[in-house]
Amino acid sequence: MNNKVNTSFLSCLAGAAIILICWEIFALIVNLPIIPHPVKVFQKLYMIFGTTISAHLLHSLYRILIGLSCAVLIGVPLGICIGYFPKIERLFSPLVYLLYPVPKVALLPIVMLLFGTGDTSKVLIIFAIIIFQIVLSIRDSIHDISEELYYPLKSLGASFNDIFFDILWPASLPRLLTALRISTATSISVLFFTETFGTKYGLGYFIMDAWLRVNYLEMYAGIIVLSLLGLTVFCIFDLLEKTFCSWK
Amino acid sequence: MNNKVNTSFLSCLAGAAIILICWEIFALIVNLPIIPHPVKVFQKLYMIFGTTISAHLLHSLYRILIGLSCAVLIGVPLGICIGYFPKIERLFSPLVYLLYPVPKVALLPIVMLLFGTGDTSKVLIIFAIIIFQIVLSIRDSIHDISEELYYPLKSLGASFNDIFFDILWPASLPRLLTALRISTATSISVLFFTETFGTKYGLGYFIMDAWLRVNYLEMYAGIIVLSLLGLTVFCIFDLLEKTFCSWK
Amino acid sequence: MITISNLSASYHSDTELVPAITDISCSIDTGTTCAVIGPSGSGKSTFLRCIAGLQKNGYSGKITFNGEAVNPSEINIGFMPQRFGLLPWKTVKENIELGCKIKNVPLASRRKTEEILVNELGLQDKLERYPIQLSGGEQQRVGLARVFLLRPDVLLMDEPFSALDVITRESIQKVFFSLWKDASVTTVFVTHFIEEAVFLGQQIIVFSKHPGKILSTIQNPFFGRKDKVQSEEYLKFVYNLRLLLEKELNE
Amino acid sequence: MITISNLSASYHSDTELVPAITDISCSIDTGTTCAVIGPSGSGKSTFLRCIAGLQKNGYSGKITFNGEAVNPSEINIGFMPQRFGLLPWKTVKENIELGCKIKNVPLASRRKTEEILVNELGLQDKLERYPIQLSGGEQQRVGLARVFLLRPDVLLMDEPFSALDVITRESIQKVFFSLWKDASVTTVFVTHFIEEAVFLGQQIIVFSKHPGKILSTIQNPFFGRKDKVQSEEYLKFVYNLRLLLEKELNE
Amino acid sequence: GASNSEKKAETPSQSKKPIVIGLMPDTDSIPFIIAEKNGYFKEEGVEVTLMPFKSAMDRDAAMQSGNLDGAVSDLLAVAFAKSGGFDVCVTSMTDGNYRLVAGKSVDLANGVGTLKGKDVAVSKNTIIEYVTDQILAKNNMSDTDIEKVVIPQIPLRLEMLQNGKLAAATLPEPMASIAIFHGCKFVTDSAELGINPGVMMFTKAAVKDKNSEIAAVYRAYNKAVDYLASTDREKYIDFIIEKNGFPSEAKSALKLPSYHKAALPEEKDITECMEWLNSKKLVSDKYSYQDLVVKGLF
Ligand SMILES: Nc1ncnc2c1ncn2[C@@H]1O[C@H](COP(=O)(O)OP(=O)(O)OP(=O)(O)O)[C@@H](O)[C@H]1O
Ligand SMILES: Nc1ncnc2c1ncn2[C@@H]1O[C@H](COP(=O)(O)OP(=O)(O)OP(=O)(O)O)[C@@H](O)[C@H]1O
Ligand SMILES: [Mg+2]
Ligand SMILES: [Mg+2]
Repeated sequence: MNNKVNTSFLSCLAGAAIILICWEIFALIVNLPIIPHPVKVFQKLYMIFGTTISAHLLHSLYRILIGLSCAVLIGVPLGICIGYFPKIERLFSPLVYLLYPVPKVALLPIVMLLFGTGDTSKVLIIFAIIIFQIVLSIRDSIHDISEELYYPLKSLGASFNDIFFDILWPASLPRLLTALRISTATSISVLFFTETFGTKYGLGYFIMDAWLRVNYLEMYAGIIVLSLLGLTVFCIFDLLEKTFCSWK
Repeated sequence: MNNKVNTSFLSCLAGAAIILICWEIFALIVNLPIIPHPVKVFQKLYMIFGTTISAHLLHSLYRILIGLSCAVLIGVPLGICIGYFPKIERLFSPLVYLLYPVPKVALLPIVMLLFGTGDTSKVLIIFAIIIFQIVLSIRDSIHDISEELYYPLKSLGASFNDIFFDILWPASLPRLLTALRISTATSISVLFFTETFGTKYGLGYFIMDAWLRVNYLEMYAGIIVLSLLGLTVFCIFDLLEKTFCSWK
Repeated sequence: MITISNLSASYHSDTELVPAITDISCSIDTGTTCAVIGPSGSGKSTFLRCIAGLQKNGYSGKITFNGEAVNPSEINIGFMPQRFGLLPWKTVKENIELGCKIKNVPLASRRKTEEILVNELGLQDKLERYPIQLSGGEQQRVGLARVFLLRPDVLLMDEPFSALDVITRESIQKVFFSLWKDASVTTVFVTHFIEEAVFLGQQIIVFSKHPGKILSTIQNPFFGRKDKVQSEEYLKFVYNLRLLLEKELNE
Repeated sequence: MITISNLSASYHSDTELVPAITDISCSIDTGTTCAVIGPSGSGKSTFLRCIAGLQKNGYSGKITFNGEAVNPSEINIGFMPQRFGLLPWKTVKENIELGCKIKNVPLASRRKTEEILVNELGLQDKLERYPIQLSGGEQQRVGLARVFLLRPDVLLMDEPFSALDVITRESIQKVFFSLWKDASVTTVFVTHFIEEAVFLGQQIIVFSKHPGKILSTIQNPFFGRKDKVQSEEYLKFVYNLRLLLEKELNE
Repeated sequence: GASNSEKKAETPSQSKKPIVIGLMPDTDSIPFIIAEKNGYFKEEGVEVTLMPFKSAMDRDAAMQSGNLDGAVSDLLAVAFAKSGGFDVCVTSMTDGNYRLVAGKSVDLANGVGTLKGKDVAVSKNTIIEYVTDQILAKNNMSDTDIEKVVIPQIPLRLEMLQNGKLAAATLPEPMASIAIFHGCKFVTDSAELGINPGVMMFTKAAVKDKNSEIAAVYRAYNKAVDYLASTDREKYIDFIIEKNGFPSEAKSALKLPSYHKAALPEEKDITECMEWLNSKKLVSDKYSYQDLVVKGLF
C-alpha cells in the first residue's frame, strides 16, 4: 500500500519533470517574454505565493467548492431519478437535452440581472455548467445497471429509499467520480469567465489581470497554482475512489 | 419502434413548450430588452436565418466537427492504452492529471503566436479541451471491464488488436457516447472563446457581436440556433447508442 | 396458498414477441415445497420471476397469495436468482443481512441464527470480503444465507445448489430442510436434478420444452425420504420422471 | 503432456495474502481427459486459470506443455470459465465463432461442423440474440459451442454442464465425447458430480478443502463405461470417492 | 417638498443615494480612482462604489442588468445600448487616447499609406475600429485598403504586434505606449486627429433619481483633475498602475493625457460617430446630440 502511494507519487514527479523540461526547451527556442523560463516562474511564485496568490487561491477554491457541491447535491439525485424512473426521464431528458447546449456564457446578462455581480452569480455559472455534466453521467450510469441487481431488493418490496442507497448510489459512484474529475477541470476554466467582473480576488482574476499587465511571470505563476489546485482535487478523487469503490 | 421515436419527439416538443412558456413569463415579468419575448426572437431568427445565421452555423459546425473528430481519433486509442496497459498508465496518467487542469483559455496567446489567428488555432483549442474529457472517460471505462471478459481471448493468446476490437472498443463505446455528449456541449461553449478572434464567421462570433451591439434579438436567435445544433448532435448520439449498443 | 392461473409471459426480441411460458396454471399450498424441473430454456426462471413480481415485460394471467394479488412489501418473498443476485459493493456480511435490513427485521434478534447459519454454510472467515473475491460456490452460499436468514413467508430459489459439490450440497439441503420445518416456508425452487426434486419437493412440476407449459404436476411420495433411495418404487419414480423429460426433449 | 509441478497461487485480500492452492504437482498425458473434483472454494477454478495462463496475481511453480513453458499464442487452449465468458456485445453466432476468429481458423472450413454443433446444442434459433437475452443454460451452451468449434489442443472447462438439465447434459456429454475421440483433445474439467467425473475423466484429481492440495490422483477404470453403472465395482468406486470428499469436509 | 430636498442637500452624507460606477482598465478611468483615493467622494458626501471590469462586454452586461448607474464608456456603446432599448445617456466626455501603432520592421516613410494591404489588428464594431476607420478616412483610404484582423483581447494584439505577426494595430492606452516603448512605431492617434469618442454613460433612471449625487461625483471628478494637473506625476503614478492593473512598463512609458474638467462632448464627435454607425448599418436610428447628451449635471 505504502509502496503503491510512493510509486504514484514518483511517477507524478516524473511527469512534472517531463513537462518542465519540455517547457524549458520551448522557452529556449522561442526566446520571448511570452514563454518565460520555468525557473523564473517558480521564483516569482515563491515570492508572491504567501503575499498575494494564496488569497486569490482561497477565493477561487471557495467558489469552485460551493459550485461543485451544489451541482452534486442537486445533480446526483436528479440524474438518478431521471435514469431510474422512465416517466421522469420522459419529462426531464428533453429539458436537459434542450438546455445543456445553451451556452451559459451568453447568459451572463441575465445572471447579472437576477443575482448581481457578486459571488452568487459566479457560483451560479459554475453550477449551471457543471450540473448537466453530472446529471448526464449519472443518468447513463443508472441505465447501465444490470436488471438482476434489483431482484433481491424488489422481490422484498424495497422502498425507493432502499434501492437508492443500496443500489443506485453505490452503482453510480465510480462514474460520478469520473464526472467530477471532468467537472473540476471545467470549473477551473470557467473561473476565467466569472472572475473577470465584480471581484478583485480569485485566480481567474489574478491571471487575467497579470495578462492585462503583460506580466507573464505572474500569469504563469497563477496558471501553475491553478493546475496544482486541479491536481490536488484529482488526487482527492482518486483517494475517494480507492476508499469507497474498493469492491471493484 | 416507430411509436417510440414518436413519443420521444413529442416529449421533446413538450419540453420545448415548457421552456418557451417559462421564458415568455419571465420576459413579461422582467420587461427589459435583456430578455426579449420568444415570439420576437423567432421572428428575427426566421428573418435572418437564410441570409446570415446559416453561414455562421456552417463555420461553427465545421470547427466543432474537426475538433471533436480529432479528439476522438487520438483520445480514444490513448485512453484505451492508458486504461489497459499499467505501464502506459504510470507514464501518462500523471501527465493527464497535470495538464488537464491547466486552463487552456489562458494559453490562448501561445496558441495564437504559434498557429496564427486562423482556423487551426480555433480547432486546436477545442481539441485541447475535449481530448482530456475523452481520455479520462475512456480510461475509467476500461478500468471497469470485468477481468473475466478477457479470459476467452487471453487464453487463446489473442493479439492486442483482437482485444482492442473485441473487448476494449465495444466495452467503452457507451461511455464514449456519454463523454461525447458532454464534450459537444463543452465545445459549443468554447466557441465563444475561439470565435472572437481572427474571424467574421461562426455562431460564437455572431452572438458575441450581437451582444456587443446590444442587439439582444439577434443574440438570442444565435443562442437558439446553437442550442438546436447541440440538440441535433445529442439526438445523433442517442441514435448511435441505440444502433451500436443494442446489446445492453 | 399460491394460486397461478393462465400465466403467460414473453420477451421482445428485435421485432418479434418470443413466448417464454404459456398458459401455466397450478397452486402451491402454504407451507409446502414445490420443485420445478424442465429442459434448459423452458421458462423456469421466467416462471419464478413472475411469482416474485419481477418480470419486467409483465405477464398475462393471475397470481395470488391466499386469494390476494402479490404485494411484495406486505409478504416476505425471499428470492434467490440464478446468478445469486449479490450486490458487488457490499461485503458478504452486508449481503447476507440485506434482506433483513430491507424488511426492518431487527438484526439483534437474529445474531445467533446468523452465526449458526454462517457456520453451517462455511462462510465464517469470508464475512468481510466482497463478492468478486469469492469462488462461484461461495457466492451461491452467500445468496442462500441471505434468503435463509430472512426466514421468508415464500421462498423462491433458482437452481440454488448448482455450484456446490455433493457433500456441501447435501449439508445445505439439510439446513434448508430444518428451516422449512421450523418456519414452514412455502417454497418453490428450480433444479436440474431429479433426485434433488424428489428429495425436497412435496409437489413436482415438470415443464415442457420451450415455450414452457406444464407437462405434469406430481404429488411426490418420496419427499424427505432419504431412507427410501434404494427402494424399487423410488427408483421407478425417478426413472419415470426422467423418461418424461427424455420423451419431451427427443420429440 | 501437461506437467504441473509445485504450483501455488494466492490472492491479496486487504492486507493478508490468502493462499488458494498450495504445492500442486500432477501431469496429464496428451489426448487424455482429467476430471477435477473437490469442495467448493478449494481452488479448482484457480488451478484451471493457472494452466490457461490467466491467473492475474501470478503463481509460483512450473507448468509446461510437452516440456515447454505455456505460450497461449502457439498452442490452442480452449478455456471455458465458470461464468461462461460470453462477450455481451456479440451475438450468439459471433460469440461461438470468436475462438476461430482469434486463431485465424478459416470459418468457411468449419461451416458444416458449426451447423451440426449448433443443432446438437439446440442453439439454432438463437444465433442472432445477445447473451443477455438467453437463459442460464443457453448461455452455458454458447460457451461450450465456442470451445467445441475451435477443436483446441487443450480444453479447459470449469463446471461445463452445471446449468443444464439431465437430458441436455447427457446429450452434450456425448457431443464432447465424440469431439474428444475425433481430435484427441487433452482435457481438464471441473465438476461437482462424481458420476460425471467418473464417466468423462480418465484421470480424476481430488482437491482437498481450502487451501487446495491434491488429496488423491486416481486412474479411472470406468471412463466412458456407461454400461457399468449398475455394476458393484462402479458403485463402490463412486462410493469411495464420495467417502474421500466426505471425510475431507467433515474433519 | 422643496424644504425637504433642501434639507437633504444640507446633510448630504445621511440622505444621498449610493452610486455604482463601472471602470475600465484605461486612462479615462484615472480621475475616478484618484477621487476615491483622495477621499473626494466623501468630501462631497456621496457614496460611490467603483467596480472595475476587464472587458467591455462584462461592463455592458452589468450596466444593462441594472448593476451599475454609470460607467466609463464610449459613444458607440451608448448608441448600441440606446438602439437596443436601454435608456442611457452621455453626461460628459472623458480623456482617453487610441493609437495606431506599427510593428518594429514596418517602414513608415509613407505614413498611414504604408499599411495598404497589410494586416492591421482591431476589435470589431468597437471604438477601436471606429478610430481606425477615421484615421484611414483622414488619409483618403477606406477600410478595404487594409486587412483588418480581428483580435479583441488587447494584450494579445500587443503581443502579436511586438512579435511581428502584424503590420499594425490600433491600441488603447497604456498598451499603445508600451508597444512604442518596446520599439514599435507610432503612426497616429485619436488625439492628433481631434476625435474623442470616450464618454461617461449613465442610465436615464440614475440621472433622474440621483441627480444631485451625480453632480457630487462630478465635483469630485473635477477635484481629481485639478490634483492630476497640479501634482507631481511621481506621487500617484505607482498607485494608478497598481490600481488600474497597468503593465509596470507603463510607469515610464505611459504619457498621461492632460485631463479636462467635466465637460460635454462636442457636437462634431457625436455626429461623426453616428454617421459611421449608420453607414456601417450597425445602428439604424439616427440619434442627434440632444437624443444622447444630458446637460446640466455639472
Ligand atoms: N479475488 C479473490 N480474492 C481473494 N480470495 C479469492 C479470490 N478469488 C478466489 N479466492 C479464494 O480462493 C479460493 C479458491 O477459489 P476458486 O474460485 O479457485 O475455488 P473453486 O474451487 O473454483 O470453488 P467453486 O467450486 O466454489 O467454484 C477460495 O477460497 C476463494 O475464496
Ligand atoms: N431478455 C430476453 N429476451 C428474449 N428472450 C429471452 C430473454 N430472457 C429469456 N428469454 C428466453 O425465454 C426462454 C425462457 O428463459 P428462462 O430463463 O426462463 O429459462 P430457464 O427455464 O430458466 O432455463 P435454464 O434452465 O437454462 O436457466 C428461453 O428460451 C430464453 O431464450
Ligand atoms: Mg433459468
Ligand atoms: Mg470454481
